[in-house]
Amino acid sequence: MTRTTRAPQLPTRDVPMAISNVDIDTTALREHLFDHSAGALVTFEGWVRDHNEGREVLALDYEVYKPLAIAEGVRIIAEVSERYGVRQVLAVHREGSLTLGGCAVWVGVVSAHRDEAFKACRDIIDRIKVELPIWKKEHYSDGDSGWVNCERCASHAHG
Amino acid sequence: MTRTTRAPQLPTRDVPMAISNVDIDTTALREHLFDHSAGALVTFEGWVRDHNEGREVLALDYEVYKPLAIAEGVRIIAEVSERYGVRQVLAVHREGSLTLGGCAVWVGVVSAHRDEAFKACRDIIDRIKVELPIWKKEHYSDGDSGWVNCERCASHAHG
Amino acid sequence: MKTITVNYFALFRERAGCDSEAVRSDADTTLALFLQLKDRHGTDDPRGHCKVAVNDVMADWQTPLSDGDRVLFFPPVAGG
Amino acid sequence: MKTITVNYFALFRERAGCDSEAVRSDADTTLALFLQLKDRHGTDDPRGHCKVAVNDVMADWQTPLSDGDRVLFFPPVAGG
Repeated sequence: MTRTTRAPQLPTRDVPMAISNVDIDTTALREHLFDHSAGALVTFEGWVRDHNEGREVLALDYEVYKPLAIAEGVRIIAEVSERYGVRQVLAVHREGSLTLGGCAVWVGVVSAHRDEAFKACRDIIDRIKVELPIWKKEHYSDGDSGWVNCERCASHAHG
Repeated sequence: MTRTTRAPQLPTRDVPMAISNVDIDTTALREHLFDHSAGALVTFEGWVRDHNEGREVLALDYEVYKPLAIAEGVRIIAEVSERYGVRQVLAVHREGSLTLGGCAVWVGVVSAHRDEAFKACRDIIDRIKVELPIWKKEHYSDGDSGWVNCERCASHAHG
Repeated sequence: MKTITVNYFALFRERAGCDSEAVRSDADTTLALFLQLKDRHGTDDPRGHCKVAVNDVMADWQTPLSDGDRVLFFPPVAGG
Repeated sequence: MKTITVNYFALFRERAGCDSEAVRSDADTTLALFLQLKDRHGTDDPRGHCKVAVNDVMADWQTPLSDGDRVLFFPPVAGG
């Protein structure tokens, strides 16, 4: 990279999307959302699962382009928060190596009532998965590995 | 009550609905759902909010008829789990006195993919709120108090 | 005449001044018993917003009563 | 001719063998530059599944290029 970035490891009210290279502290994140005017908290966590598309998965590597992952995450959270009128959102995505059961992504939404918290949380994780510059390499039990969703990138041999 | 009941304070895989008279330990509940074949965790929490229907709320009392609250909760969780094919659900509802910000109810759902976890979590909390024998008395800043949803029970004076 | 144990909850418990009482009644159904006890729980008609259980099983307002039953009258619930 | 800094990510980075390189190019658009560099990232057509950013702002495959731009080629993303 030609630019040095100081990406925060914890999301804040001002910058509610963070990229973390260490385990996500879900207990601390939940406490950061405490709010006496909120009646509902909905959280989503994505975990490293032992299988994907019929193959046995042992571990994952996440590569993240932090400046744009954070900027796009902040934009998504702002858009969804305004749409549903929720009180606050925080989100964290991991980078680096994770093993089975590891928490890859956490999204928490607080609002007055539950309906908007469920809808906003769902929209935010749906968009994080397809809009942020984040790539996932799966390591399989047979020793193989591969970048997820890259089957349409013709191999170099055919280029 | 004419029958003595031993209601568990923590939900289990066999009895996934619990009624607790102490603070809900959301960190421990989350860890009880760890599962290497699950890719998604969705949780809902209901918190004591500082206002309801235009009145300033200071505290709540929950009255619970435990034998049926647990039985109905277990039935709801079984029905919804089967419908969506989720891997596990745990749920806890408080009884007794809560102050502002207190966690009144927690529902956690793990599944292979996020879609069914979101849908199951939403269905379960929707049904817990209307099907379980649980009553909420709100204490207001003006010194008044009242049972929520009981406006249709004609007052004793008119009986 | 049957002997029925009646359990009151929440608002009903506060109005009745007790959480349980034994009553002698000829009521054939949960609804008939509820209406006979109007001065205790203070509600004219439970249908549509109140629930009832008999012997710890959810019932409805047509459920028949037997001697020795335990009937639970639930005012409108409000969990969560 | 323009001098463009190109950043590769994930599969593209592995194929190119580097995460960044300076290239001299007459490409007018991000798409033209991508196609010129096919031997580096190994992909025939990026449209519909790859993304591009210019100077840390999300762009598209018609975005024009200027001398000194930094272009980021993103293979299909997979967050979460």
